[in-house]
Amino acid sequence: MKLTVWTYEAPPHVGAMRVATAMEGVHYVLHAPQGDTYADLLFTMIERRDQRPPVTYTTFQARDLGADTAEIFKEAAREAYERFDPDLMLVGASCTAELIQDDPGGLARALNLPVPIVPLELPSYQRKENWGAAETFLQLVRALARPRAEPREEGAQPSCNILGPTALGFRHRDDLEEIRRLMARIGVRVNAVAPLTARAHDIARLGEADFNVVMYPEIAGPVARHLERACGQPFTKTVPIGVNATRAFVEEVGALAGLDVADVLAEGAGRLPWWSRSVDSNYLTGKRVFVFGDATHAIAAARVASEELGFEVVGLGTYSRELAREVRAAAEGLGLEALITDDHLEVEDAINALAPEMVLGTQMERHIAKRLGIACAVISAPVHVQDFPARYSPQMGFEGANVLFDTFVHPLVMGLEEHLLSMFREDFEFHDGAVPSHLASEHAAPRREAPPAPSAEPRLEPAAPEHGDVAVLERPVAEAGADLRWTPEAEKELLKIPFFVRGKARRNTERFARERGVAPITVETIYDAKAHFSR
Amino acid sequence: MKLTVWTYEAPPHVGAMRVATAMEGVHYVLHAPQGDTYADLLFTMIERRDQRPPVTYTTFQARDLGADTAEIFKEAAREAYERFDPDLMLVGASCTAELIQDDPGGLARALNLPVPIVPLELPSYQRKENWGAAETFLQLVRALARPRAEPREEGAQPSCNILGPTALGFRHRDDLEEIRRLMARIGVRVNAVAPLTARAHDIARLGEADFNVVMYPEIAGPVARHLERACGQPFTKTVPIGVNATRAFVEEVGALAGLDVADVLAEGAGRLPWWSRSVDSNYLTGKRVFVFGDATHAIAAARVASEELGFEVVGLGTYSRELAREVRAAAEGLGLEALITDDHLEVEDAINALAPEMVLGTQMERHIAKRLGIACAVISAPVHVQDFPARYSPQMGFEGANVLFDTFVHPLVMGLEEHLLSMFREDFEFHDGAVPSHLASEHAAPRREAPPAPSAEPRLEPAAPEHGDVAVLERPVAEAGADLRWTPEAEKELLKIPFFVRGKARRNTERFARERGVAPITVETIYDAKAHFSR
Amino acid sequence: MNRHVLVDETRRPAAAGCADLPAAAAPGTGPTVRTERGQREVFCGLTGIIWMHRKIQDAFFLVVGSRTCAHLMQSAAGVMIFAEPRFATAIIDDRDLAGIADANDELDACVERLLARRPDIKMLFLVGSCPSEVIKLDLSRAAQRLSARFLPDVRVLAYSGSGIETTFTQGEDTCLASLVPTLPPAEPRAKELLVVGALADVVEDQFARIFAALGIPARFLPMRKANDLPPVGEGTRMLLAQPFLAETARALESRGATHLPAPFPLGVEGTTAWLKAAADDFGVDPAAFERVTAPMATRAGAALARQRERLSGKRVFFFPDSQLELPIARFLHRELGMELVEVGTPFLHRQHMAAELALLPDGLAIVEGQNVDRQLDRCRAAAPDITVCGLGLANPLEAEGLATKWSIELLFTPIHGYDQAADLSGLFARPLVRREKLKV
Amino acid sequence: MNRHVLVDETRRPAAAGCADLPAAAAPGTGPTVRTERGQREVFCGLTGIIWMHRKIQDAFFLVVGSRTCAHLMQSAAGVMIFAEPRFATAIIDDRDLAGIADANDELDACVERLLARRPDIKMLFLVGSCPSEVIKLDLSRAAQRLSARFLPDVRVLAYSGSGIETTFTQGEDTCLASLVPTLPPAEPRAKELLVVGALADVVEDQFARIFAALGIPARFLPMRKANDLPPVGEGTRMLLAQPFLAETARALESRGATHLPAPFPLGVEGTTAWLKAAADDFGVDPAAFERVTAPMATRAGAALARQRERLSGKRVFFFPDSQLELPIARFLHRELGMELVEVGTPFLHRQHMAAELALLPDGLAIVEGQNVDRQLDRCRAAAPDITVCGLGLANPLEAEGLATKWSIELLFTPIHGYDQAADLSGLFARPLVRREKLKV
Repeated sequence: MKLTVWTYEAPPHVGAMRVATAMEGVHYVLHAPQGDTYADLLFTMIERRDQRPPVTYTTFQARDLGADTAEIFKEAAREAYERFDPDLMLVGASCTAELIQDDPGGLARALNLPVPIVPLELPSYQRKENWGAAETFLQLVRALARPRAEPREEGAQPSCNILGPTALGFRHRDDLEEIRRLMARIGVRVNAVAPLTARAHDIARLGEADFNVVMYPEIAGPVARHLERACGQPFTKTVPIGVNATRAFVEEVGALAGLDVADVLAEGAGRLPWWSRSVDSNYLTGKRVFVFGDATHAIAAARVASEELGFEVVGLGTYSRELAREVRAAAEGLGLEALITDDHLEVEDAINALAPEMVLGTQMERHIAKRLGIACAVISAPVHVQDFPARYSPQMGFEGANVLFDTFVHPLVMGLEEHLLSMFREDFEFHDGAVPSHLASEHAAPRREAPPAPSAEPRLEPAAPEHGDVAVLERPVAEAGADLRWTPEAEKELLKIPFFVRGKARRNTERFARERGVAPITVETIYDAKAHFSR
Repeated sequence: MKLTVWTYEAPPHVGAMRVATAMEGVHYVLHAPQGDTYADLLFTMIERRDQRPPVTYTTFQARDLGADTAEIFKEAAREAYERFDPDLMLVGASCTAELIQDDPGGLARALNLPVPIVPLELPSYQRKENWGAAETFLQLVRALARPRAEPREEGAQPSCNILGPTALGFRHRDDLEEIRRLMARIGVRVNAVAPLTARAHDIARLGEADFNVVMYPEIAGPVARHLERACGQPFTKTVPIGVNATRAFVEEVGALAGLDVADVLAEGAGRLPWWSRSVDSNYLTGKRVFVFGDATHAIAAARVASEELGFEVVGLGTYSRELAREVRAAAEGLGLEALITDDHLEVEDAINALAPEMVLGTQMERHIAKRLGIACAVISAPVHVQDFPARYSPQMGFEGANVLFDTFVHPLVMGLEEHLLSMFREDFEFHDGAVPSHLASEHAAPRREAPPAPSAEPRLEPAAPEHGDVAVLERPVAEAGADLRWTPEAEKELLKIPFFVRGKARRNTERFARERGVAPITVETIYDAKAHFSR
Repeated sequence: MNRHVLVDETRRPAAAGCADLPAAAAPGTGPTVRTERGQREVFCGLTGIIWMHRKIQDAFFLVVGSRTCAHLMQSAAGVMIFAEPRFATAIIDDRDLAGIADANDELDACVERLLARRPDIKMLFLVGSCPSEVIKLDLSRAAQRLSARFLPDVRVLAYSGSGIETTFTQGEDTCLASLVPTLPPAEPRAKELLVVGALADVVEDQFARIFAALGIPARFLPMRKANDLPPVGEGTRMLLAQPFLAETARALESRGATHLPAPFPLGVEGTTAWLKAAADDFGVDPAAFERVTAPMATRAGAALARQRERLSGKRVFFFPDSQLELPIARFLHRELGMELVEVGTPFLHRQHMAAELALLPDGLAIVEGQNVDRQLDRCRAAAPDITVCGLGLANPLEAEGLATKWSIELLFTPIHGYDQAADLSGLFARPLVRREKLKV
Repeated sequence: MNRHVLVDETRRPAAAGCADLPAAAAPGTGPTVRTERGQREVFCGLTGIIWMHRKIQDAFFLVVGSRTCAHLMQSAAGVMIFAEPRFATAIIDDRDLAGIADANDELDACVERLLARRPDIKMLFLVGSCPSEVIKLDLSRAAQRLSARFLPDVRVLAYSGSGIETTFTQGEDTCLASLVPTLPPAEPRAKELLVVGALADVVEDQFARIFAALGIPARFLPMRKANDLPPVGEGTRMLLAQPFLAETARALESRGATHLPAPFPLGVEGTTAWLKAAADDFGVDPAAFERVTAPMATRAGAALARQRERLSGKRVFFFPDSQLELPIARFLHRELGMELVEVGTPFLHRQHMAAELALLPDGLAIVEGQNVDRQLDRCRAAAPDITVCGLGLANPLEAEGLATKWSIELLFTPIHGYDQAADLSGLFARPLVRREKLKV
């Protein structure tokens, strides 16, 4: 049993729904108690789909448990077939139904319906959403896809399948468009896209392509490996998020397709390179960022942050245990140890301890960052309804890189603004709660920050007593350097440091003091530490 | 003499620079004192251009005033010609040089340079930036453009010029791309684009197109009218910002080009319509918005806000005096009187008085909104460096409408969130300073709001004394209902209303009390007013 | 009172076509109630935590369930706006199921970790779920065990919010019912009104002012603070503010409380009748009652009159959801002149609903339970002006051209009492206004 | 002291090619100073308001000028981050020029409106601009007139920030000079140190601590509050914190103050020499001086040592801008081992710069004034590792492949004193680090 405030992933049957809902002509009959229908709103509200997901739930109740739940399932499956007339049916159980062991697969087969039935075994108490999506996709492909009957024609245009986009995927709609544009530009024909927009017969003819493009390894990795074995199709290993990854992806596709991509690469790489090299981006250099998300987006964001925006990645982690190895390798490349966890509280502890200047994470990290007063940009599911925007917002390709630049920079205080805040720390307009000037929202929260330990009482600190229009409360956090005492003068000096680097300054000072056994921390300790950590 | 905190527009010679910088092969010699070179950074920093603007400044100093400033101008013009080898030269004076009356046009002509010289008379003490750009563009066109020599070939593809985009324009780069795509889709050939990317010889052949597309009437209006007279070219009157305006624009272009656009219109209108009709947008209905900007963007934003997002536009204004008539007409259509002013302080007063829930304005209104704790989105120049994004961000066309939807909705508290805030007003997490949950920036300011008058002393109001982690100060604003007293109970009741509608509630209550001579305002007055204004 | 006709129905094959539509009833016979079975597109009782965890500010709700439960909670209602929610899930994993770990020890460890992190918690609810019910985890015993350990700092209670036992708002019912045994005994002769059911803070304050003006001593359940428990006893008069509190009412009655039958305080008429039920029982002088309530009723009526112009004659269709359907339908019909096409309700408590049923029109089609696909067929066929439904159905129906009102807003908006009557009608007017306004 | 060679030069035709490059000088001859004329790509003195209006927190700066002035102010340095700036422009319009309106009456009206809106203002500077100078508007008289009217609440002063008279940082000089007559007279025998020049708050605090530790009574000009004017008199010892304060120094000297010649407190060496100048004058025991400053100097030196590895041998080119070029060049060369290609300065105050010139290498090419196009030619030809320039030039040079450091950052960053020496070198290291880091 595990205490969970927020969960990064839904249960695995929601992964199956993401595949079923992405496709056309597929219906999913889910053995599930009343209430599990909530999952429909993920698609109709959060993703704003204009149709119900193609899912029938048995919605059994307590009184049915004594009776025949298996019969309820069969009736639901039969009615669903009659009403929705699908090309293919998926059948399975949610967590509660898994416990009552009714065998949906067997029951459905016993109905002798004239369409393929793909039974799904998704262990709810072990696995999660992305695994459920990958497994569903894999079972569909195993059931339907076959190697191409005739060898590739001499001189035919090279072709690929695009694998991975699903319903409810973070920016899948626009990533797919960006990949389609890239393929058209390179000159590769798209044989099929799956799961998004695919019908059963599209899955059946996946084997006809020359190779596969894997957009999201979490979802399409197992299918791509299966197709490599079963149909001899190689697949792309690069996820084209960021300028460099996109360039590498173009080269990889060129190699797989046997096409010259020099002209595609020569056309340029979007605006990120110049926006990042422009002198107003100088202040981004070395900003300490913490990255967390699914494996694909976390690895990509860390690379873009480090290589393409010049940030310093101080933490990298994922909740995608299935791809832990890849994230560990990426972290190692940055001199870090990856944080592999699906425990939101552990992520919070890590962010607290590292005191980064920015967090690139999921909706959950947005909460943590908000509470800690740290800038944050969302780079991965799970996300808010607002992260399904109307406008074209890919993460992949060169336009995706443009989007990433803006997304990463937007929450930060701008360069000259940083300077003015540093220079005139005492100005009453520059109190700790001041919002970056380019951000004006309906309302805004005062930033709270852990003060130097251990003044046990919350202090009401008027940022500008002589003008008195703002009061910021700093409250103690037990974890932070509870063993270290600061003199009042040192505390005061720390407050002269602008908030966006104060966390780092405090952290460095305490680390310096701890390593040298300095106590209490004085003004001079702050400057000793500053000189020590100066690079 | 006029007290000015911020100015909406630069002086007119900066408008001329926007035209010169947009073009290629043009050089501008500007008679101006030392310091006026600051204008270069508008282009190299704010717009991130990778080249210096093609401008030579004389940068005379006090000691030169006694000597021969005219000679300095001639030397500068001669050197500029030799160094930059332009196809055409613009010459003129900035505000200070205008006072010393050296006649740059005459001086430049006297140099007998082998390229066209276009002298600019831009009265700095009467006119402003957009007028300067329009006048410069007009003088260029007058000097160079001629009607086409031969009549249009029978059966030739219809063609147009795209007029208006300049350097430093708000989203001009991407609007142009969107217009190009629309023209390609409709089947109209683009004869020339100007000023952006044009050379002198492109201006010379403007007369060869069948009609003109006016992107920004502030800049291209005079040129389009001149070309209509001089070259017999009709021009578009619709600015395609928003779904409906884009559809109307497509129809207008179809009519001008003699092409059937039914299939273009049938293809759809982007995502705005569904995003706006999706039930999670229901809460947008009737939100009170104040719109201010240049005429083109203010008119468009008001129409989109009202027709396409379902907001209630409570104020509409512009600083573009040249197009005051158009803005007045648009305001009248919404039952409003337009605010025509270039005085930032007047705009601030209007926003204060109307207490809107959102402001759609310029960077200046962002400041006002920030100070008042009102949501704000930027829809018009003048803008911040951050409003020159890397990603594709048009305002025009169907993708522009998608962008507008996201832009207008982003600063608002979301629908269900609104409800939770209303229901659990006393919850300590829902203090007045709470930021919309989807926004996490590097820091955030406590919202300040004018309390019911006239408690003269600033009050420190702990939003949740029992948790005590936030304190919000409300300070009195002299203007707001200074004649009305609220009972302490009524003040307390008002605070139970969530902040995002509290301004409206206070305004309605005070208006109700004033009209009926109710004093003091009690709890029942609040509910009487609520019932009275209920719709 | 029992004018309504009961029609029971067991599961039937699909394709019943328009035979599904209830037949028109003869005048004077009251509404027709029909039971339907099939897929129920409703929330489970866990959803009640969304408002309950904010209402009792120092309580915490720990769901003992699966990842599905945790995901439902965070996805259902935009609750991810809370940076520090006061609910969490103890997620059962395969170790618990395989018996490798003792589920009770595991639960105790979760509670320990939680209480260590959140020392501000004064009351902890262990909330049962479908999986915990199916594996027969005894949360009541666990609550007793943990209470013994953590009292007096934290009281631990247990209730079920499982989908197999509770529908949506019933989670509030089971939660409040679990509170009843902990209420202190009232003075035997102390006659006091107990208003039962979670209300928006601002509404609760309004009612408190009205009862004070009427001279009626009143308390509210749930209370805002865990330790501010209202007493209960023979003198307690129970006025239900919400229609879904069957178990809570039963538990309070077993503690000696007397139920005051009344319509629910939705709309002007309902609010007056509801207040009147209390006033009459407490012997308030009718003139005094009139003096206190008439100005408010008049004011609210005036506000409604303008809305009536917009809504009168419009046809409304209710999918079953919150058990608020009947009182709201009554309000829409009687005070705004709307036409009721079909009123679904997940469950019909005939005793608590008696006063409402008496006010509903003859022949009204009330459907208890649900077969969502067939109900959708009926809804499409009827093409109502506005359809009240859950979040899963709203956008698809909008895309088909039907205006909808999501039922969850009825729980998240202050709608009770006089001064909210216009707000309640506004919820129904807004989607129609929006459709008129939008030119895209 | 006067080791440097002066080369004067009048305007010459372009296309001078490499003849522009100063010839290498013989050893021991000191830097070569050459004057250049042509387009000056520099800010005017109004720009100083950007930092001055934040330094004196209850002062307000009212530029009397054109829309160009107003636009410069809001565009130049990201000042639009201020929701409530403490500067504004009284924009002259054609009515003022045509004599339809009396400019003095108009100005008085602007000031009235301003002071009514901002009752917190204690000190108001009327700031002259190019147009106000050309039309010969007498702001000093206006200031006297308005002071007479608004004192004791508001003191009104006037100075010029016009481009025809002042370059960039000279606006601070003229501003401070206008303050000097208002300073109270010091006790005749009171010997006190006056540190002149706006410093970042944190740096000012550091210096205040050091002077306190040395036992030197010290005050700072500008003061943070308008009414906290430091006294001046015969006992005043003036230590310049900034190199661009010619007029202010002259004005203070006319009030009796004595200038303490010293290098400027940039870098460890400069800071020590600067402090030493004061310590020696105040008779501080050398051992005591050592005790106070040595630990800080050592600490700062250690921080610099690491930066030296990165910067040593790198070639730097200065466009003229802030008059900080010489002291910073001296620091980069002597403490970080950087090579100086060309050091431009808008103006060279030979007396105040004497100590700096003495520390600069023989044959260094110092260029006073500017012809920006020719300087760009030289810069491109020299291809330095880093170029210090204004905002108008930085991105174009970056696009050509040259790393740049925008000079305005040198004004907006705490760079003075020991503990900021590494920050100062960091400003030069960062663009190089960035180029190494970026893989796009």
